[in-house]
Order: sequence, then structure tokens, then C-alpha cells
Amino acid sequence: MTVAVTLEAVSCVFGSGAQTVRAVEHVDLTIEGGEFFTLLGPSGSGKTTCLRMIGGFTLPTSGRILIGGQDVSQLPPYARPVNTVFQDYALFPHMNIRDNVAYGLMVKGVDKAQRLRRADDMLELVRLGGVGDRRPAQLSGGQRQRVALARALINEPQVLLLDEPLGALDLKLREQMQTELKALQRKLGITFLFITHDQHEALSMSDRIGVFNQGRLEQVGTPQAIYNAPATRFVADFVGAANVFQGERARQLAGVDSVMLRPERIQLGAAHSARLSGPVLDVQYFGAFSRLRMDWAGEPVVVDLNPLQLTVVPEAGDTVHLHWSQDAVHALQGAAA
Amino acid sequence: MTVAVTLEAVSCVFGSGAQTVRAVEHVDLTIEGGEFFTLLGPSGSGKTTCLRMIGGFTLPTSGRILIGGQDVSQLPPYARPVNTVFQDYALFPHMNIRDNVAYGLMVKGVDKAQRLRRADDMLELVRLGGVGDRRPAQLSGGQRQRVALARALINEPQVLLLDEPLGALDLKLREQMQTELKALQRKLGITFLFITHDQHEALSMSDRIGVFNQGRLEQVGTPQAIYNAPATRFVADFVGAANVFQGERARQLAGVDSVMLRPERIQLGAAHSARLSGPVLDVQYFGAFSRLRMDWAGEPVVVDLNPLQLTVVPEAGDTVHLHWSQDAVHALQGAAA
Amino acid sequence: QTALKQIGKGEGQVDIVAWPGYIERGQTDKNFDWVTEFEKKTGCKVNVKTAGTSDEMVALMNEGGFDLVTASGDASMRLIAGKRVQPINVDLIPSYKNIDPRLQKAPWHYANNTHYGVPYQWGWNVLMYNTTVFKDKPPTSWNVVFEEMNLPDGKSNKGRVQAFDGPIYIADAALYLMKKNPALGIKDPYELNEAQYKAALELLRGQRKLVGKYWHDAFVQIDDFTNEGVVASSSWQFMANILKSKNRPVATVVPVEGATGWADSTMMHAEAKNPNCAYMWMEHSLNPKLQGDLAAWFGSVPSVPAACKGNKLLGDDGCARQGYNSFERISFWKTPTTKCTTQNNACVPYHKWVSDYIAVLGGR
Amino acid sequence: MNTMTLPVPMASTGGPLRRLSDLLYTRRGLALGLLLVPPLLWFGVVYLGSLFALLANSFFGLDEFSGVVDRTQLTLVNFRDMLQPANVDVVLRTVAMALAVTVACTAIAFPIAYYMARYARGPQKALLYIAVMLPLWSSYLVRLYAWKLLLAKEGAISWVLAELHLSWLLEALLATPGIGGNSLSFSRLGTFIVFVYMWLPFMILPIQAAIERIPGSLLEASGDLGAKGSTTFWKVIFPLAMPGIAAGSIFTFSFTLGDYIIPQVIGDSTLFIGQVVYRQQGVAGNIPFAAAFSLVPIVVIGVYLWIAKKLGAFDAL
Amino acid sequence: MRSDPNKAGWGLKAATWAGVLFLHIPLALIILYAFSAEDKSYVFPPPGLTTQWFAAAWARDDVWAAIGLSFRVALIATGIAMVLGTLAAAGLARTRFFGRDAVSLLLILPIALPGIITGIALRTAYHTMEIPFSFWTIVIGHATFCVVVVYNNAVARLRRTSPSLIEASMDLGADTFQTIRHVILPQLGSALLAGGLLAFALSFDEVIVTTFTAGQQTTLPIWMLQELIRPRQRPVTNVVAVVVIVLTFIPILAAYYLTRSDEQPSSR
Ligand SMILES: Nc1ncnc2c1ncn2[C@@H]1O[C@H](COP(=O)(O)OP(=O)(O)OP(=O)(O)O)[C@@H](O)[C@H]1O
Ligand SMILES: Nc1ncnc2c1ncn2[C@@H]1O[C@H](COP(=O)(O)OP(=O)(O)OP(=O)(O)O)[C@@H](O)[C@H]1O
Ligand SMILES: [Mg+2]
Ligand SMILES: [Mg+2]
Repeated sequence: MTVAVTLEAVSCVFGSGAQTVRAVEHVDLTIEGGEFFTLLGPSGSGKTTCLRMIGGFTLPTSGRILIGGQDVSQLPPYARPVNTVFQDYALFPHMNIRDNVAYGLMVKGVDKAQRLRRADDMLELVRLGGVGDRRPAQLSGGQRQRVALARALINEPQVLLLDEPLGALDLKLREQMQTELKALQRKLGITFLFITHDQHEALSMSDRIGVFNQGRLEQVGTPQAIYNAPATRFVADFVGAANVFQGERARQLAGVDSVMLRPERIQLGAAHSARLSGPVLDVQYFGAFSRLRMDWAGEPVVVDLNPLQLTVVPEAGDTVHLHWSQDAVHALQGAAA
Repeated sequence: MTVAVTLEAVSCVFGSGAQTVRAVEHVDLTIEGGEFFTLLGPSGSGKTTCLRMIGGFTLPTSGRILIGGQDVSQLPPYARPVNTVFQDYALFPHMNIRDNVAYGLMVKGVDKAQRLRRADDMLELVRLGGVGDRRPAQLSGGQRQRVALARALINEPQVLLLDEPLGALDLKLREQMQTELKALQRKLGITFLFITHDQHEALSMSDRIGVFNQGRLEQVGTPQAIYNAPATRFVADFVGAANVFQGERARQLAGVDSVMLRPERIQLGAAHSARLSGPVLDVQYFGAFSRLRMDWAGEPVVVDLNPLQLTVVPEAGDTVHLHWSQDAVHALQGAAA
Repeated sequence: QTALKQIGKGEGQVDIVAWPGYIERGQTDKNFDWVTEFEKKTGCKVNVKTAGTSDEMVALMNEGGFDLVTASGDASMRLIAGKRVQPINVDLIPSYKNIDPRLQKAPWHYANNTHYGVPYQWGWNVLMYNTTVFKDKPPTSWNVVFEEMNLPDGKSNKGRVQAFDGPIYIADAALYLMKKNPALGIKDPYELNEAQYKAALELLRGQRKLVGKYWHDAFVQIDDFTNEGVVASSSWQFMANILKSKNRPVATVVPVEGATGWADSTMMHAEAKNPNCAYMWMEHSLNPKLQGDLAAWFGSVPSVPAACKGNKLLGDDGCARQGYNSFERISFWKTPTTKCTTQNNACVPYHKWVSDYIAVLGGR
Repeated sequence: MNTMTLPVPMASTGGPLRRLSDLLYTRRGLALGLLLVPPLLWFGVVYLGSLFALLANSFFGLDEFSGVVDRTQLTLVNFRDMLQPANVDVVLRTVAMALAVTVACTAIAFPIAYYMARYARGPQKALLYIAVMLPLWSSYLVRLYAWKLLLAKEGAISWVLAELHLSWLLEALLATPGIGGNSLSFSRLGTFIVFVYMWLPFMILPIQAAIERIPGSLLEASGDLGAKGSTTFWKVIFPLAMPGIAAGSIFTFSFTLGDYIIPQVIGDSTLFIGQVVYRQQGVAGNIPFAAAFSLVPIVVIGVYLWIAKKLGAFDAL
Repeated sequence: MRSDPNKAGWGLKAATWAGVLFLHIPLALIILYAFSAEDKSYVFPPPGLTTQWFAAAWARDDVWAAIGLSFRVALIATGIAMVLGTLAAAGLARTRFFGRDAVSLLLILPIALPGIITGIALRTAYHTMEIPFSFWTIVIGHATFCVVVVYNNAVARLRRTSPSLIEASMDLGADTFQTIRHVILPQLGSALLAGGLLAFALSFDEVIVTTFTAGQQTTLPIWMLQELIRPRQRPVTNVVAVVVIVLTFIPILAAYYLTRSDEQPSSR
């Protein structure tokens, strides 16, 4: 497989003096061709800045950016073989949908008949045939999102950059678009670099995930690796629900300084051979599962109960006995707070 | 228990002629005192309009609204014993946080020292002691949300109306605020009328849920009832993932016209005694579970696989055998498309 | 309407429409103040509204709200015909007898055997020229502004001459034609029949090609002579006086064709609210000190001959310099009407002058 | 808005003010009416009334000798006079000037507005803002006379050009028929320059506001899709700034159409609409003709506003 | 090739600063000639420099009278414009009703139609109604074209103010009037102030409409006009202009900072 994007020790610093913001710090990253790569991280962690440097909208303070092996660090956006789907879609309000999609071809000088035909094809691809004559303001959020996609894809970029493209959508619509987006990526085989702060989205769509925290890449890996074997406490906490224990308790459970245990890996069972027992603090219903919190001598332990396992869900105050297989316990690096 | 809010055949129509929008149609609803009641529904289904009629910002076209037994249908907002947390928080940008919170007392004429003291108490309650002197613009999203809450609660409303109060927050912050909000409601015992389009949020927080669709209430019930025994196909689909089968297949499964089967109630098992068998279409990883789609003679069946049950997740093309207990199959009303 | 029979007590104020600079209260130069003393003496406060053209004065008087106006000849007859002004009882103005006899019953304020105004000042529209350009050959004819020619400095006059930006200037053209083309039979530059009028317009259209910009207000013309290389133009003595005081090389001459001129009268509005103060002002306006000072200030000629002597500001030769002795050579402004004695009542009326002059300026 | 009227609500407790508030709240049509009545009275009665009085006057005649308006009979003579070639010239000349000034103002204002909106930050932005506003606050007349001095034959501009040995340039320009003249201040070019100068700030500010409203992501999207700066400018920025341009052009166009002072001081003495109207009414006292003539700019502006509205100018004013 | 997309090109910078220069050369000249020793005509370069005109201007009552009148007119016209403009903005900002466009067009008309037309129309109306010229005839003219400035500022602010602020206020128990006092006016405050400043400036420097509605009164611009047509101490007009420039510096700056938040780019 070829390498699509390489970041070499890339940093980006905004402002100076007291107002210096180190938005991205010394990031090394390689994205393979054809990969669906997701940058996941909380608000303000530097995801957008990273993406903007690849797109060429922000220049890195130091480091190199390579696309398809070519150093593009100092190229303007229009000279880079990447395209972007913006978070607010950035559709041109004064053009109709077809012209929006055909924009990239127009600036390349493709003749009118041909570019409009290709724009219509592209709209078909994103299942929006027939809206070509409307204006962006006349479309719903999900439709706009797809127009933005079509507009970016018509240029046949080596890499497609997507900055929280689903952030503005309803949950239900969002789930639907996730599926569509993933299917489209498979079909076209283009490298997608996707940004989100929603771990479900990241886990379900990506080939690999890079977790950002405070301008740094904390971990890069497959969804399984990130979820089951988080490198740090931050990753463990951020990607899904987690019981993280440190110090004495961790040593008691696994003989290390810091461990993580996913709530769905814990089962309720008989009192004998239980790894932990204690009273229930509260139970929350989530439909597909119920989340129980047990009191372990002052620290809560979260357990997700699958409806298949239990017909009667315990209530607050009941004593429960927790079981898990030893491989469910994962040791975390360091004792990072 | 007393009745907090009653809607009697309430409708709301906007515009006229060709542009008529029937935002809310003939809604009957009773909300008990002290309840956490959620209105759940897709975008544009009439949730906000319904809430605005209770708050007094929109007058119903027909029907009556009672709060604490008193007909308030024609009262202006300032004369109703309810308060609202707005989706965009609507904090007054020209006042500091303390004055924002004390606003309701100020217009009532409570003297300055007293109202500022009570505002500070209220800020303590939402864990924001110490930010009273700041301006709204200097707070983060989650903090603003809590200020809006404090400001609405200081008036000691009979009912608190919340219009997607968590919509603007990050997923992680949002989960945290859900817990806080629920705890606060328990502590104060005030009736909460909450709007969301996120079924997880609705299921985990509410005492009862009313599901809106196209201006009508499709179903009212506890989270368990809504999730496990949805009345209509719309509710089944909207609240969580669902396999809905109709016609021949439904009759085959349960002898009725339309059935629903939740994906997490299905298990993989041996070929003998399997209820259904078929090849795997694809598998999506979600961390806490994997979602498998099996091909049942042209129609997909979604199965959520708990990591406890399986160590090896099947791959696309593998044949799988589905098992479920008969009580997992739920008959739906009618054959609504 | 009949004239006032006697002057009563002053009303406390008087509203006057006047040419700019006609009524000074020492605000710009302490030496030139003929209002303060009057106000002190009579208790009538003087309010002045200035008007830039005769037409504007007529318009202001038609609208009303004023007591007096210093109307030029082209405005005065219109005011009388429009019944905007009332007869004046000259017996109530003791100084009237001191007025230059040539003016006492001048046709621009005396009609139907009735006085409608009190002469104030008069002046001429001289030819002002640049003495460094003309050197020892001062122009003697208006042809330097009407015909394309080389001036004594060897360069064409094109773009270096100016004409007045007002329809009344058609009369200047007629005056020039009266001499240049006697065959036209022009007797009075303000009374032109269709053919004569056409000839005047034709001349003006030719002049349009020579004139870069027409002069409209006095100080812009002063600038134009200073900065814009304008070397000859019809002008008022006023501008010449100022330019000379700044040591600019200009001089004035009344060409062989004669000149047009203006003679202003103070007239009283038909519905004047302050008639007593108005009469007091008219009497005051004739005192030699005021007349002399004003002549010095404005470059005009007093209507009271006594003012020509012994006025410090004007100097003893002031009156002569400003045209006192050329009264006969001046064709005073009056309003052109269809009724005219010299052309059998077939003259082109003023409103045609207005629109045609606009056309001339527009190059048509 | 929900403007239906409902039975008077059950009174909430409180004083008369509160009851009035209740009434206003439940009857929003009433509240709207109360808000709009004063401005509508002012504009409907004072302003429109005046315009109608003007219109009515255009049908009166004038006694030519005394200059008194004859209100006893109606006539169309003013409209006939308006069609005289000289007057048609004036209209065409003025409209051409207004268009030229508008185009020039747009061309000069755009870079300034663009720079202010997209690049200037902090104190530099404030400085530019003041720089644009300051001329508006200094007397229009004094600035006009300052221009006379700048443009004069022996004025500052020719002085500078002479020092730079570029006088030939100016002479070539002034020799151009139609715009040239004896000196800049005696030429239509001079009038044009001063018009452009005077109205420039009125063009800069709305364009700047319009450009500031363009989301940055649109420009980035354009670049991302392969457009170079100039393409982005013509395909994205310019069309989206159009409402601002249209709004600014309402000022430049209308001010040029009506001004009578600038062409009086600077120019070649050919008249513009404003001057003709001014002279006919203020100088000649021919109010009926002035009224009729002032319908010309009203019609021209009406057409112009109609076009501008299509371009969305009113939202950007 | 390092081309930082966040830096302006030199061509743009040059065009910008050239434009600014164009706007300011005449102002420089005005300042220069406030010190000119020549009092009756302007020559370039000025023959000498003096500060006597500042004293001369100070001593002239007519300057003070004109400034006083202009100030009072501008103050009252701005006041009226602020009331009418705010009412109109409140009525039109968020409503849709038949004739709404006509109303907003009507508000824009006095500034969109040349001033001379407003002036003549008002003068004709005064004349027809036999209203004599007075302080108020000027004020009416000025207020008419000032309304739109206030209206534009107010309506822009109202459109950018979340309507839920008003609802929140009522929800918390404030009636219509309390909401106006505690929420709407504070929100509008700076926009109104900025609009008012602009209206004041417009009125203070208005000459065309005033010419037709002033009768015998002399506002500052009319005084300037008279003074420029028949000057004795020509630089005095420059002195007055310079003083006005200096005095207005602060309000402009204030207006800028007050409305700045409205100008921030907003994403749609
Ligand atoms: N142009 C800029 N100038 C100054 N600071 C900036 C700029 N752009 C971003 N930052 C800062 O850099 C940090 C990283 O911002 P960035 O937008 O990359 O975060 P993000 O991970 O995309 O967050 P979000 O999920 O909220 O979009 C933030 O602290 C932000 O405030
Ligand atoms: N003021 C209004 N005028 C006209 N139509 C309106 C108005 N307010 C709401 N509607 C329409 O009424 C319908 C219901 O809107 P409502 O805001 O109640 O939906 P919602 O369930 O809150 O949706 P969302 O989740 O997007 O907030 C929508 O079709 C909407 O367009
Ligand atoms: Mg981001
Ligand atoms: Mg809603």
C-alpha cells in the first residue's frame, strides 16, 4: 500500500508572548492510501488545526507535510491534491447545487457541458439527483452535507479531509450518514481523513484512529486496539465508558499501577468466586443495556448489563457480585492523573 | 401525586393557505408532579412548538393548557408558573452571571442584597460558585448551560421546561451533564419537561417519554415500555436500533402482521434449533459491542454482539445462526409503512 | 395698496434679503459696520438673508417672510408686477432728496408714478484683465471674451476667458452685437426680438468653446484669476479691488461697447411685518457714511453723491474708479419681457433666457 | 409570528401597566401597530405628503414675468419643457456621471473594504475605520474647496506633477475631448474626481460589511477546490459582496444625481440635474418646473432601487 | 514559495493605502490652509503661515451662533430619529406582514432620493401649508433622513440578537415593559449610540436639505457656504473644519468600538 499523507514532526503555534497557543505539537503520523483514518479528540485538542495544515489553510510552524510522497508544506491549498468537506459545508450560497459541485472543474477550465454532466453524475452518486437547480439554502442539513461531499469528490482528490462533517446533524440522520459515508469510501477507495469528537462514530467507521489530546497524538491504532488496549488513561476514558483504577486498587486487581476495565466486560454472578461485591448505587436504563454503579468501598464501579444475561435488573441498595475474566483487565501506561 | 401539566386537544397551526404548517396536532397529555418527562422526536416533529405553548411563547390554535390545574392557555409567559432553559441558553450578554441568575427575582422586586445572595446560593447548587462576576461570554458551554439552569430554577417554577439543553455540548460533556441534570431533578423534586432527539438521552434520564412524530404524540410511556413495547413502527425504529419485519416474515416469526426484534436480544448459536440462518453481510465495530448484519433472504437482520458472548467475531460471508427467546419478539400495531 | 402714511414705533426687528456683503455688521472686518449703530439707535434688530442671484431674491420674496430686499433692476420689475412689494412714501424718508438725481426716478424702481424702492448702490460689469498678459495693449472691446483670438502674449484666449454664469449674460452678448453688427437692429440689450436673440445665442455658443468655466460667485472668480490662468472676463469692480489689494496684476476697463450694470433698490415687501423698522432702515441706508463704506466694501457706486467725498475707506477717487462717471454708458439690468417698446412688443421673455442659457452652457 | 387575535386574556394580577403588557402580548397585531404608527405617521404624512405636494406643483404653471406660481389651473407644460434637448442632455449627462462615479467608487472602495474586512486586525483595523470615517465628519464644503485648490491649474496636483516632470501626462489627459478642459478643476474629469472622493466612504463601509459577512470557510473551500486568488475573487467574493456594492451604490448614485454644489465649484459649467432643479426653484423660483424636473431623479432612483433590491442591497445597507 | 494565506498581497496593500491617501490629502490641505497667511484667495503653495485665524475664528460670534444652531438641530433631529428609528426597527426586524417591504422602502427613501428632492419637497409642503421657516422646519428635514441611519443600526442589532433573550426575560417574570427596559434597550444601546452618532454627523454637516428648509437661519454648513462664497477671512472656515475634525475623532472611535461586535464574520 502507498502512503497517502505523512506528517513529520509537525507543530503549529498561534499567537506569541503570553497568548501563545500550541495548537499542534510535534505530531508524526503516516496515513496509508485508501485508509479511513479518524482523528478523535475533545474540543480544542488540535484536530482541526492538524487538518487545516494538511489542506493548506494554515501553514505549520515547523515540520514537514507530505502528500503522496511530495512535500507540500509550503504549497497553497489550490495546489494540493486534497479536498475538504468543511464542518459548516461552506457551500457557495450564490450558486445552485450543480454549479457548486462543478466549481472545482470550472476553475480547472473543463468545458461547461462536460462539467455539468459530471456534476450531475456526482450528485447521483451521493443520491441527490434532481436537486441540481436548487440553492443551498433550500436543502436540509443532510442534503447539504452530501452536496459538500460531492463537490469535494469531483476533483478526485488523493485524500479527502472531513472536519466533523456530521456534527450539525440529528442523531438519527447522523447514524444514517455514517453508513453512507463509509460505503462511499469503500466504493471509491479514496483515503479519508475524518475528524470527530464522537467515539462511537470513530469506532464504527474507521480503519485506524488517532486520538488527540492537548495538541498531541496520544495513540494511533485500530478501533479494537484503541478500545481494548488504550495506551493512556486519557484514551481509556475518552473512548467509551471505562472503570479506571489506580494505586492500591489497581495493584489488587492486576498487580500494576493503573488498570482499566470496560463496564460491558463485567458480569453479575454468584457471591462465591466473585471478584468484587458491594451495594448498588444506582441503575440507569439505556434500552439496549442497563448501567449499574456499584460501590467499591468509596469508589464506583460501572457495570453494563446486557438484557440477555439478566431478566431482573438489581435496584439501588441490592448487593451485587462482580465477575470478569482476567483478560478483561487492561494495564495502563504510567499513572497519569 | 398531583398533575403538573395537562394538554387538552392542543393544536398549533402556523401560516395559512398553501403554507400551512400543522406543527402540533390534537395532543392530549398529562404530566405528573415531580416527573422527569421527555418529549422525544425527530427534527421538525413539533417538540419545540409544544414546549413553547406550555411556556406561553406561542399561543395554541385550539385546545387548553393547564398548569397545576389552572387554565393558562391565554396567559403571557411572565404570568405562568413555569420556567424555561433555552436551547441556546439565552443568557443576557450585558449582565454578569450573578445578575443573570438574579433576574427573575429582580423583576419581582426582591431587594438587591437578598436576590444576589439567593443567586449565589443557586450558583452553588449548580456547582458554579465563584463565577458570579464573569460575563456569559467568558464561560464554557457546559458552564453556560448550568447558569441557564440556575436562572430558571431561582423562580421556583412548578415545571421546568428544557429545550434540548444539552444539544450544543460535546458528547463527553453531554454525558456528564445528563447525570448532573438527573441528580438535580431528583434533589429538587421539580417537574422537568425535557426535549431531545437523542434516544439514549431520553431512555437514560426520563421517568416517562412521549414520542412525537409529525406533530402527533405516537406513544407515551416509561423508557422500558417505549423501548421494549413500541406501539408503532416509527417508535420502534426511532428509539434504538430495531429489526422490523412485516407481512410474510412477521407472520412466520410471530403470527402477526408486523413485529420488532431488538438486535441485542439476538444471539449467535449452533445451527440446530436456530431460528434463522444466513450469511453475514458486514460487521461494524462499536467497542462495547459489534453490529452484525445477516442476510435473511434479501432482508438484513441486525444483531448486536456482546463481547462477553463471543471471542471470535464472524466476518462477512460466514454463515451465522440466530437464536432468541420468543419474548424478544414484539408485535407492532397495524402495518404502518 | 397704498404707502404708509407715517412711521410709528419700531417693531424691534427687520428682516432683509440682501446681496452678500451688502449689510455688514463688522463681523469680518471691524471697519465695515453699518448695522450696529442702527440697531442701537432704533432698537430694530437686523436679520439678513443673503441671496446669490436676482432670481433667488424674487423667489425669496415670493415665499414671503421678509420686510426688505435689495433688488437689482432685473428683479425689481418682477417684484412690482407680482405685487410682492408695496409703494414707498418717500416723504417719510428725509434723505431721499440727497439721492443722485439720475437715480431718483430710475425706471427700475419708479413705475406708474409710484416709488417702489429706495436706490441703494449701483455698479458695472467691467472687463477685468490680466495686465501681464495684455501688457501695454489693454483690451478695448469685449471681443477678447467673445471671439477666438491671440492675446498680446501670443497665446490664444481659448480657455483663458470667462463669462458670467447667469441668463442675464445674454444681454452682454447683445450689447456687444449692438455695436459689432448694427444690422441686427438691437436697441436695448434687454429687448431682443427673435432674430436678435438668435444671434446673441449664436455668439454665446461660440464663446462656450473659449470658456473653460463660467464664473458664478465672486470669490471663485478671484481664485480663478489667481490659480487657473484666467486672464480676461466680465467682472465686478469688487473682485478687481480685492485682486489689486493682493498685488495681482489686474486692471479693469469699460470697453467701447459699453457695459451692463446693476442698480439696486431697497424695496419693501407687500406684507412686511415690520414696516416701521423698515422705513427706519431705508432712511438709515441713505446716510453718506454707510453709502461710502459700502461702496468701498463692495466696489460699487453710492447712490448718494455726498458719500463720494471724504470717506476714508473709499478714498476720494473711489467713486470715479468704480464707474461714477460712466452712468450713461451702462445698460442697467432689467427683466426681459415680451412687452418691449423697441421691438414692437415681440421680445423674447426671460424664462426663455433661463432655459436657453442652460442649453448654451451644456454646449447646445 | 402568530398574529391571531384572541379573547382578552384572563387578567393576571398587577397594575395597569401589567394589564397593558398582557394586552400587548396577546394581541401582537396591536403591539406591532403601536410600534409602527409613529414612524409611519412621520414618513407617511411628513415625507410622502411633501413628495405629493411636490408632485402636485409640477402641474402648475408660472407667471413668467412676476415669477408667481399660478395655482388656478393645471398644465403639462413643465413636462413638455423637460423634453427639450438641453434638458435631456442634462439628464443623460448626470446619469452617465452617476454611473461612472459608482463604478469608480466601487473599484477604489473594493480593495480598501476587502483589506479592512479580511486582513486588518486590532488597532490597524480601527485606524482604517477612522481613516474612512474621518472625511465624512469634516465639512463637505471645506473639503470641496480644498479640492479646488488641489485641482487648480496652478494647484497642488499640477505642482507635484511638474516637480516630477510629468506635466505632459496631465496635459494629454486634459486634451481628451469630453472629459478634458483647461485645467483639472475646469474639466468634467475634475468633477468626476471630486464626486468619487466625496462618496467613496459611503461605498467602502457597506462593501466592508458585506465582505465581513462572507464566512471564511467559503474562501477556503474555493481555494481547496483548486481556485487561485483571482478566481476566488471573481467567483465567490465579488458575487457575495454584491449586496454591499448595491447598497453603497445607492448612495453614490443618488448623491451624484442630486448634488448641485460640487459641479458648481468644480467642472466645466455644464449643468447637472441637481443644479437645474436648484436653479429652477431656488434661483429662478420656477417651483413647478423644478418639481417636474425632480421627478427625473425619483424615477431614475426608483428603477435603480428596484434593481438594487433584486441584488439584496437593502439587507446590507 | 512561501505564501501565507493570512497575509495580504502587496498589490492589495498598495491599493488600500493609496485609497486612504486619496481620502486624506484634501484633509491635509484643509489643515495646512487653516494656517495660511493669505485671507482672500487660496494659492498653492501658501505664501506664509500664521495661527491668527484660530483667534479670529474664536472671536467671531457668527461662528459660534452657527455652531450652536447646528448643534441644537443635530441633537433634536438625532433624538427624533432615534425614537422613530428604534420603533421602526422593533416593528420590522422580525415580523412578516403585508406591506412590510413597502414600509422599509419608505424608510430608506429619504437617503436614497437625492437630498435636493427631500429639500424641495419639504419646502413646497411648508409653503403650501403656510408654515414659516423656523428651527423646527430644519429639524423635520434632518430627522427625516436621519431615521434610516438609526433604523439600520438598530435593525441589524435586533436581527443578530437571539429572540430567545426576550422570551427568556418574559419567562422569568418580566412583563413587556420590564423586558424592554432590562433586556431590549441594553442590547440595543451601543447600536443606537452608534447610529445616533452617525445621524448626528449627517445632520451636522448637511447643507443641501438645509438650504431649502432653513429660511434665514444659518447652520454651520450654511455659514460655511456663505463664508466660502464671500470670504474675508477664508482660513477661518478651515479652522472651523479642523476643529470639527479634531472634536469628532473620539465619537468616531467610540462608534467603531460600539458596533464592532456586529461586524464580526458570522458563519451561516
Ligand atoms: N487561528 C487561531 N488563532 C489562535 N488560536 C487558535 C487558532 N485556531 C485554533 N486555535 C487554538 O488552537 C487550539 C486547537 O484548536 P482546534 O480548532 O484545532 O481544535 P479542535 O480539536 O478542532 O476542536 P473542536 O472539536 O472544538 O473543533 C484551540 O485551543 C484553539 O483555541
Ligand atoms: N414560527 C413558525 N412559523 C412557521 N412554522 C413554524 C414555526 N415554528 C415552527 N414551525 C414549523 O413547525 C414544525 C415543528 O417545529 P418544531 O420547532 O416544533 O420542531 P422540533 O420538533 O422542535 O424540531 P427540532 O428538533 O428541529 O427543534 C416544523 O415544520 C417547523 O418548520
Ligand atoms: Mg475543530
Ligand atoms: Mg426544537
